[in-house]
Amino acid sequence: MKNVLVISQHAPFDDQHIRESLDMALIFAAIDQNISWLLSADAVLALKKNQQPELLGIKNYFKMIKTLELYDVENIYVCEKSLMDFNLTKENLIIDVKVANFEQQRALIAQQHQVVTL
Amino acid sequence: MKNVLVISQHAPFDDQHIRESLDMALIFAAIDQNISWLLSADAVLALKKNQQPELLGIKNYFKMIKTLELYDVENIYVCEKSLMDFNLTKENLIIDVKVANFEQQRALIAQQHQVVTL
Amino acid sequence: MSTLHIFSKPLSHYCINTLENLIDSNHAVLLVGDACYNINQFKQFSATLHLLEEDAIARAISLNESDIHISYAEFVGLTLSAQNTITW
Amino acid sequence: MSTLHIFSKPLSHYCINTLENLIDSNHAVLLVGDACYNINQFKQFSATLHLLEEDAIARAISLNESDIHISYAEFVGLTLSAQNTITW
Amino acid sequence: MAQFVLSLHTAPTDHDTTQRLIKFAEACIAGGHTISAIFLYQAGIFHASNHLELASDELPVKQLWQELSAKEIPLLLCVTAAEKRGLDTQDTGVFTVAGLAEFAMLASEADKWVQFK
Amino acid sequence: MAQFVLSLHTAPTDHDTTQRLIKFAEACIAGGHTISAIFLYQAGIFHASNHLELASDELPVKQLWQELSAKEIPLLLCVTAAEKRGLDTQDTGVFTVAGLAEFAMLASEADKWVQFK
Repeated sequence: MKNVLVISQHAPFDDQHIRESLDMALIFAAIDQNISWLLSADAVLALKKNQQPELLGIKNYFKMIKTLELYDVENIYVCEKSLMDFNLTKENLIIDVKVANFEQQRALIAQQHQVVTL
Repeated sequence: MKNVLVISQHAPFDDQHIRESLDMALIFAAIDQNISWLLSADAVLALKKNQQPELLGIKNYFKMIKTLELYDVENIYVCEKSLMDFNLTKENLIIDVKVANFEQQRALIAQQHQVVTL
Repeated sequence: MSTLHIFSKPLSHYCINTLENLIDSNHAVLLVGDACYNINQFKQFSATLHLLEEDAIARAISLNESDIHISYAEFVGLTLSAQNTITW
Repeated sequence: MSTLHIFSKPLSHYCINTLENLIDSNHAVLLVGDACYNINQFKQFSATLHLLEEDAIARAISLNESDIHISYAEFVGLTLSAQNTITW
Repeated sequence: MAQFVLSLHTAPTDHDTTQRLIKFAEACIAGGHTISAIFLYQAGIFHASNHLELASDELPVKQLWQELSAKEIPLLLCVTAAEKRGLDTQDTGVFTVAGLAEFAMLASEADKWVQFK
Repeated sequence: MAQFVLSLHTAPTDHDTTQRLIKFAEACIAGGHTISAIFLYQAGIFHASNHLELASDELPVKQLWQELSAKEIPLLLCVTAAEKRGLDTQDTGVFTVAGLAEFAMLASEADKWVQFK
């Protein structure tokens, strides 16, 4: 079993970056690898509560993020500084995440066999 | 006749941004509009002398930049601060340009009918 | 008649150090799409920011009284009242 | 065994304020493509930077003694000697 | 009443920019203005692909373009941008293949050019 | 000797990234290593278009892929990424249409995964 980390830094509706990150995380979980997902910078906004892209005609992919737990993707990390930059706290997020400071993020990276940025 | 300004900010080999900026500038010159081109941020590197992308197998489009004068595209502006950021001076560039400070760039923008960023 | 500057991404997406100096304080700034998430990031450009209301609501952004929330008809109007438009 | 960080664009392309804190001083940093233009921008990450020589030469970048210029064979070697690789 | 040209620079996977351009175009028409062209440039040219396959709960990109086309707004794409990106220019649906010069003419005759990206 | 997977995330218009991935792949092979897949993801899937038209002084993208294919390196593309971007997945030249799962398996068996963008 490999440790695989997906890192996302793009805004929620910037092309398909976050959706393809999500796909990648789910696929590695499905083939029983030890997958982690780190959302940093603008990507933390993808976890913000009460968003309704369907009002714009866009698919509400945030609902798919909520299913991560069902698929045993439990290692979801959010950059502490990025949350603060957007005035968000754990309570403003749609899923339960691990808030990580930079030292914890570096430790996370050090444990990985493969790291992919999407 | 319209005043049209193309603004470029991407690095020289970042996809086709600079090449498509150049195409746009040449086309507006060909249809006799008053075209200007402003290169700012990483885009100023596209004017750096002695580059040889053909060594990488990539087309040397810098030669096409040198033909701008032939096509009467004379209003080529370069951001003064960006040149300094990359330790470049007018003498390091492949064509004769107008080095513009921010005030001059704002005045340039104020004169335009259409502005396009590429 | 001045310039209308349109942003569709959070500020980190842009070359801030060259950009901030190109926007005059009398220019209009419009935030659409993902630029709506953090309005404060753009306050340095202009005291009054325009927000595309539909985009902001879909992102659960609380509308602030100091900002101007606009419809698509007003977005069209802004482009018409500006000398020119720059989509960064 | 540490991480190899690969950059292919000038620094302004990246989310610098979250990135700089993810690179340990013992990590390896490799500049390829347009990242080679301004090596100094990346000095904050590591005192020793690796440059893909072919990419630097094509861009008329004068090679500095304090930087390590590598071939493609050495690029492959760097990925093998690293615990993992991140292309930013 | 004013004459607009709009240009789209993002790929069809950018659903957010796509819906915004389309709503802006509709608001122009509703306001009595004219759109002399919506021009696909850069990665925008992929909107003219006939192989877009999207699930039914996604933004109905193809249908939205058909609706705009029915309003007789000229939908153009840049042939040079398309060829170097690998788009099949023989089969571009409601979009018409055009040269950059053709668009530049329309842009220089228009009152306003608004880019979407 | 090590086993690599490489993934390409940029469109064929990014000639610089393309030539770099190809030279890296060649250096892997020359060094006696194995490449279990080069995987096209995100905008990289457009490398599998059969409609790329480039002038003779441009990077010969198509020919470079054919040369890698002749070295029996598996060239894969992600079908989901392709469908939502409008690539014709019936006609992908030297590239084989694959699911993301197939690539993820190869990536988790490989010693190294290197991304190119």
